[in-house]
Amino acid sequence: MSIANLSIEICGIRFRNPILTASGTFGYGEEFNQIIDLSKLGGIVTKSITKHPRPGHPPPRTHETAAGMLNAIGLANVGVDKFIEEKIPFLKTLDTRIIVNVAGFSIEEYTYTVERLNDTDGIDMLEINISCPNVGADGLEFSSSVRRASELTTALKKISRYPLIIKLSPNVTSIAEIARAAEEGGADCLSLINTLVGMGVNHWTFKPILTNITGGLSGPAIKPVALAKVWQVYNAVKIPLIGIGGIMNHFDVAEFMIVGASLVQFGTANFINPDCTVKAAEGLTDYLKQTGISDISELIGKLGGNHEIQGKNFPACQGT
Amino acid sequence: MSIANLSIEICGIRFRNPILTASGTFGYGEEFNQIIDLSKLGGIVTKSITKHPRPGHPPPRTHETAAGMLNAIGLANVGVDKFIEEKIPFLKTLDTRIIVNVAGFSIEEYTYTVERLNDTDGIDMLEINISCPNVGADGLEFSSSVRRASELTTALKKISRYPLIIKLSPNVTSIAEIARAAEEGGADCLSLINTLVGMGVNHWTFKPILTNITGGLSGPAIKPVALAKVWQVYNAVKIPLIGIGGIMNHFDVAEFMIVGASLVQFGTANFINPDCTVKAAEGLTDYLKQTGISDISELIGKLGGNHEIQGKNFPACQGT
Amino acid sequence: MIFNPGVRVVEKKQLLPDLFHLKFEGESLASRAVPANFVQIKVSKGLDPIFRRPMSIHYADGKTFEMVFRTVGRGTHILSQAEIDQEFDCIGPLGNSFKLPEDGERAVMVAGGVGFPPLYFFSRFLVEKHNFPKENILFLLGMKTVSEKPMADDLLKLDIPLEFSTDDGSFGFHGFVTDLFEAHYAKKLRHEKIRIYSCGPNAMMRRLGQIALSFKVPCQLSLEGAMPCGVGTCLGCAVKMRGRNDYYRVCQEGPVFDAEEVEL
Amino acid sequence: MIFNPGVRVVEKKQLLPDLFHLKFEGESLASRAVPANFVQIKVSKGLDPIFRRPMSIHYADGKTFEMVFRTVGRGTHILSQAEIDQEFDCIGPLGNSFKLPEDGERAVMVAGGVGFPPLYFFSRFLVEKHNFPKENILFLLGMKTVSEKPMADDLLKLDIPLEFSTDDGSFGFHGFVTDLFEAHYAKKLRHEKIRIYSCGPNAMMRRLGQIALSFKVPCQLSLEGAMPCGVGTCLGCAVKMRGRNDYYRVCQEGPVFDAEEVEL
Ligand SMILES: Cc1cc2nc3c(=O)[nH]c(=O)nc-3n(C[C@H](O)[C@H](O)[C@H](O)COP(=O)(O)OP(=O)(O)OC[C@H]3O[C@@H](n4cnc5c(N)ncnc54)[C@H](O)[C@@H]3O)c2cc1C
Ligand SMILES: Cc1cc2nc3c(=O)[nH]c(=O)nc-3n(C[C@H](O)[C@H](O)[C@H](O)COP(=O)(O)OP(=O)(O)OC[C@H]3O[C@@H](n4cnc5c(N)ncnc54)[C@H](O)[C@@H]3O)c2cc1C
Ligand SMILES: Cc1cc2nc3c(=O)[nH]c(=O)nc-3n(C[C@H](O)[C@H](O)[C@H](O)COP(=O)(O)O)c2cc1C
Ligand SMILES: Cc1cc2nc3c(=O)[nH]c(=O)nc-3n(C[C@H](O)[C@H](O)[C@H](O)COP(=O)(O)O)c2cc1C
Ligand code: FES
Ligand code: FES
Repeated sequence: MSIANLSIEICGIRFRNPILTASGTFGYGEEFNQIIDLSKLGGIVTKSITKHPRPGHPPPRTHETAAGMLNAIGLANVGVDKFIEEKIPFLKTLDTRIIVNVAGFSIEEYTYTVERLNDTDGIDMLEINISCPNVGADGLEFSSSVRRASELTTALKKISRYPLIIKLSPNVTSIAEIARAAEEGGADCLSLINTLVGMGVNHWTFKPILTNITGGLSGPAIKPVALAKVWQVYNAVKIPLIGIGGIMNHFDVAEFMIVGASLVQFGTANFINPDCTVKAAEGLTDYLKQTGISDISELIGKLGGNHEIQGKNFPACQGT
Repeated sequence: MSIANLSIEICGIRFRNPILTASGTFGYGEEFNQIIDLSKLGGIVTKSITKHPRPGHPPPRTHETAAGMLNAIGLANVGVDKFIEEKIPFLKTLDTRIIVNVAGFSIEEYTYTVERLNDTDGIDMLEINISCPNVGADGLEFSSSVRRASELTTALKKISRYPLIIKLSPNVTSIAEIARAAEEGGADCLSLINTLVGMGVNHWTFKPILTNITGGLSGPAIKPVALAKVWQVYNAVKIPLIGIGGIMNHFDVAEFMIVGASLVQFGTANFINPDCTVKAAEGLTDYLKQTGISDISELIGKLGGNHEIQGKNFPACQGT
Repeated sequence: MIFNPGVRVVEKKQLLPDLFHLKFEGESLASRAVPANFVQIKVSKGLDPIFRRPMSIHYADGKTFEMVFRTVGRGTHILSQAEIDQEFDCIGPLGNSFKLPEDGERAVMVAGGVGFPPLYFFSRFLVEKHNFPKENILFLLGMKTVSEKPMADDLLKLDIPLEFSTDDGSFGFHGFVTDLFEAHYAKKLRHEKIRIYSCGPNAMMRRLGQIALSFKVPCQLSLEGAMPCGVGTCLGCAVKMRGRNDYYRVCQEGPVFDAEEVEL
Repeated sequence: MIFNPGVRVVEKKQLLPDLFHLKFEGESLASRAVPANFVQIKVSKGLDPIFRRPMSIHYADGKTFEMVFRTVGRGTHILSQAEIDQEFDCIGPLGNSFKLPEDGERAVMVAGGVGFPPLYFFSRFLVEKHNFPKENILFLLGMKTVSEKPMADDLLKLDIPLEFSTDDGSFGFHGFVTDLFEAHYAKKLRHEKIRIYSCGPNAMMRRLGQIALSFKVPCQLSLEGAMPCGVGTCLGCAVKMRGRNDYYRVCQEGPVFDAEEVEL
C-alpha cells in the first residue's frame, strides 16, 4: 500500500497534515524551531497579537491542575507593529503554514490589526480570538453574544485579505448559535475550543492562585468537552472546523476529525512533550495504515462509522 | 485547644460537617452503609428520583477520561413510589441528613414527585436537578433559561414542605443569572455544579463511546471550573451554596468553602476511594487546627484572606 | 464486602508476553473470597488512570489471593509492572458466586481465554471444599493459538478433564470453544445432566448462552465490562435484563447471571 | 537547547529526610551543561502530575549530570522514589548562565537552602575550568537548623572558603544568610571588589538584591518559580522588569538576572 495522504485543504489552502500548534502555546515559532523540525507540521498559529504591545498579567499566571492547567497570561504580546517587523521575517523562512491569531478589545482594535496584517506577506490565514473580556452593550463579550460575534466577523471579513478563522469560546449556553452567527458573518472557518473559565485557590493563604483570580483551563482534562463542542458545531455549520482542546497524540487528532474537524491544534501538550506534534504526525501515518484509510480527509465527520450520526437536539443531555 | 467545630447550619438545618455525597454517586446509601460509617457524614444526597421509574440509557454509560469520567446513566431510578416504599425506611435509620434529589421532564412531573415526598417523613431537604433535557418554549432547558429556572423554582417552592436546593448546570453563558432567577423564585439554597457536557469517540470504530453520544464530565478534571462557578454565584446571590465538582479530599472542601460554599458534595471521588468522605471529615479537623480556625464556618467566602475579594465583572476573562 | 487499603505482592509470574499472574497477601480479603468474586484494584497512586480495575480472583486461600490478567491497556500494563512487596489498594471481595451443581450434574466449565480465573477457582472450590468428583468436571478452554498454552499451567495441575480449542487449530480442537462445547454436547453431554459455567469475551458468552438456552441446559455466565465503582452506586456496569426494559448491575447483582436472565 | 528523551539514574543518595541527590547518565545533555542551567524533568509517565519540574544542574561532567532537590510536593516526592537504572525524560540544558567575575573580583556565593546547586556547580566551574583561585571565592550557605548540615557535604569537599548561617543559631552564624553577608560586608568585603551570585528563596533574593543595589555591588540572582514549559513559549514564568511595565521569562532570559534588572 502506498503511503497515506495526510494533507488537508481548507479555504483553498493546503496543509501538509492536519496538525497545527495552538495560539499562546508556541510563541512565534522561534523557540520550537530549535527543538523540532517545524516543516513536519501542518502549520503554526501565533500567540494572539493586539494593536498595542501588552505586558500581560502579573504572575502567578499559571497553575497546574488535574490533567490540565489554568492560565491567565493576559494576552501578553509584542503588538502588531513589532510583530510585523521582528517576527514575520522569521516566520516567512519556515516551510509551514502561518496563521496569525488576532485579539482586541473593540471592533476598531481588531480592524486596525487586521489592516496592518493585510499589508504583510507570509501569512496564510488569520485566527480571530473573540474570547477577550470586551463587555458590549448587551453585557456580553464577542464570544458569548450572537449579535456581537456576527458584528465583529462581518466587519473583519469586509477588510481581511486573508481567510478568517473565528476562534470560539466554550463558555456559552449554545456554541452552535455563536458558530452560526460567525458563519453568517462570513467566517471562512471556525476553530474551537478556547479555554474553559476556571480558578484555583490556595487553601493555606485563602488567596486565589492566579493574580487575575480566574483563568482558562486547558489540557487533557477538557478533551471530552472539546469533542462535544466540535460535534455540536459540525452539525450546525457548513464551513470547515479546527478542533482544539486537550489533544496529546495522533489518536486524539483522529477523534477530533471524526467528530468533524478538518484540522486540529495542539496547545498544552507542547509544554508536556515538546515533540508531541511531530510524533503525532508520524503516528497518523501508522494509524491510517492500520485503519486502511488512504486519505486522512476520509475521517472528517465520520462519527458512527458507516452509520453517520446526525446532530441530535442540543443542548445535549448529560443524562445523569 | 478544644476540637474545632465542623458543623454548619443552613436553612435552619444543622449538618454534622460540610461533607455530603453527590446525587448519582452514592445510590440510596445502602451499598456504602456496608463500607463506611455513614454517621460520619454531614449528609447523603440520593440518586435523582423521577415520577416514574426509569431504566436508564443502554450501556456503555460511562467512560474514563483524563482525571475524570463521562456518564450518561439516563436518570435510572426506581421512581418516587418505590423510593418512598423501599428506600425511605432504610434512609430513616441513618444518623445523618437526608437530601432527596428530584428530577423531571416537566413542571408537572417535578410537582408530582415533590408532593409525594411531602407526605413522607425522614427527609431534610430536597435538591432539584434542573439539568434534564426538557426543551421548553424558548428552546432551552430549565437549567439554561432564566425564565424556566424561575418558573420551576416558584412552582416547587409553593408546594414543598422541605427547604429547596436548586442544582445548577455549568453549561451556560452566565450561571450567575440562573442563580439569581432561582433565588428570586424562592430557592433556599443552590448547589453547583452538575456535570459538563462532553463526549468520547472510539478512534478504531469511529463510534461514540457512550450510547447516548454525549454525557456529563465529572471528577478532578472539572474542579477548576466548579470553583470559578461557585465563586461567581457567591458574588451574585445571598442564599447558601453547596459546592460540587471534582472534590477528592479535605483541602478541596476548604477551597470550595473559601470561594463561598457552605457545604460540599463528593461525587466521582466515591468511586475512586469509597472512604474519601470519611477521610476528608477527619482531615478537616487537622486542617482547622493547622490554620488556627475554631469554627469551620469561618472559611465560607473568605477568598483573599483578610482582604475579601469581591466579584469582578463576569463572565470572567480567561486572560490568555 | 470489605474495604481493604493494603494488599502486598508476594509472587509474580509472567506466563505469556501479555499474561501475568500475581499473588497478594491480604487476609481480610483472601479469607472471604469465593469463586467469581472480584476485586477493584487501584493500579497507580495518582489520578492516571483514575478508576480502579476489576479483576477476578483466580484463587484464594485464607491468607493470600491470586489474579491472572492480560495486559490490554494502560491499567493492566501498569499492574504488570508490580514488584514483589509493592502494596496495592484493593476493594473486595466483591460480587456474587456460582450456583453449585445439583446432585448428579456434570459441571462443564467453558472458558474463553483469560476468562478462566473464576472457573479455575470454582473447579478447585468444588473439588477441595465440596468433594466434588474431579471426573464430573469438564473444563474447556479456548485460546487463539498454541503459543498461549502456558495460560493453562495452573489448570493442568488440577488434574481434571481438560480440553482445548484454538482458533487456528494449532493445538486441540480447531475452532471456537463454543464449537468445542457443541461437539461434546452432540457426542455425549446431551445424554447427561449438565450445568454450564462460563467466563470469557462477551461474544463468546452470548453465543454460549444461546446454545444453552436452545438445549435447555442451565448455564451461568460470569460477565465482564467496565466498572467505575464496583460497589453498585454508579450504575455504569449495566447489563440488559432479558425480556424487560431494565438493567442489572454486573458488580452488584452479578458478575454471575443465569444465561436466561440477561441479554448480552 | 536540546530535547533528550532518556536519561538514566546511576547514583542516588538521600542527604536528609527531605533532600535527595541523583546522578544521571545522559551525554548529550551533560556535555553541554553550564552553571545555572536547568532541566525540565518528567517525574512520572502518566498525566499526574502533568507538568515537568525544573531542576538546576548541580554538577555535570561530559557524561553525567547531577541534581539535588528537596521534596516539597507531589512531583519532587515521586522523583525521590527514583531507582537506579530508571529512565527519565528530560529536556535540557535550559537557561542562561552566570557572568564570570572580572579580574580581581571576589566571587561571593550566597545560597539559601537548596538554592545551592547552581552555585556549587559555578564554584567548581570557576576553579576547574577557569583556574579561579579557591581563596577568591566566599561561599555562604543559609540553613534552617544544624540538622540540615548534610546538605553541605559536596560543598565541604570543594575546599573553598565556606560559612554557614542557621535561622535558629544552632550552627554557624545566627540569622539569615543575608545577615551573614551583611556582617561580612561590614567587616571586610566592603573594602574589596566583589561580585555576588545568589540562589535561594524569593524573599531572600529580594533582600539580597536590595542590599547589593544599596551597596552598588554587582549581583546576579538565579531565580526559581513555576515553569509550565521551560522553553519560553507559555509566558508563565514571568518576572517583573525593574522600572518597566513588562516581564522577562525566567526560563528564557534567565534563570540568572542582574539584581537591578528585576523586581522580585
Ligand atoms: C468482574 C470482572 C472480572 C475481571 N477479571 C479479569 C481477569 O481475571 N483477568 C483479566 O485479564 N481481566 C479481567 N477483567 C477485565 C479487566 O478488568 C480489564 O481488562 C481491565 O479493566 C482493562 O484495563 P486497562 O486499563 O488495561 O484497559 P483500558 O485501557 O481501560 O482498555 C483497554 C481495552 O480493554 C477494554 N476494557 C476496558 N475495561 C474493560 C473491562 N472491565 N472488561 C473488559 N474489557 C475492558 C477496553 O474496551 C479496551 O479495548 C475483569 C473484568 C470484570 C468486570
Ligand atoms: C530554574 C529552577 C531551578 C530549580 N532548581 C531546584 C533545585 O536544584 N533543587 C530543588 O530542590 N528545587 C529546585 N527548583 C524548585 C523545584 O522546581 C520545585 O521545588 C518543584 O517544581 C516542586 O514540585 P512539586 O511537585 O514537588 O511541588 P508542588 O506540589 O508543585 O508544589 C509544592 C510547593 O512548592 C512550591 N513550588 C511549586 N513549584 C515551584 C517552583 N518551580 N519553584 C519553587 N517553588 C515551587 C509550591 O508553591 C508549593 O508550595 C528549581 C526551580 C526552578 C524554576
Ligand atoms: C498558556 C496559554 C496561553 C494561551 N494563549 C492564547 C492566546 O493568546 N490566544 C488564544 O486564542 N488562545 C490562547 N490559548 C488557548 C489555546 O490556544 C487553546 O485554545 C487552549 O489551550 C485549548 O487547547 P489545549 O487543551 O490543547 O491547550 C492559550 C492557552 C494556554 C495554555
Ligand atoms: C455516575 C454519575 C451519576 C450521576 N447522577 C446524577 C443524578 O442522578 N442527579 C444529579 O443531580 N446529578 C448526578 N450526577 C452529578 C453529580 O451529582 C455531581 O454534580 C457531578 O458528578 C460533579 O461532581 P464530582 O466531580 O464530584 O463527581 C451524577 C454523576 C455521576 C458521575
Ligand atoms: S460498577 Fe458502579 S454500579 Fe457497578
Ligand atoms: S516556563 Fe514557559 S515561558 Fe518560561
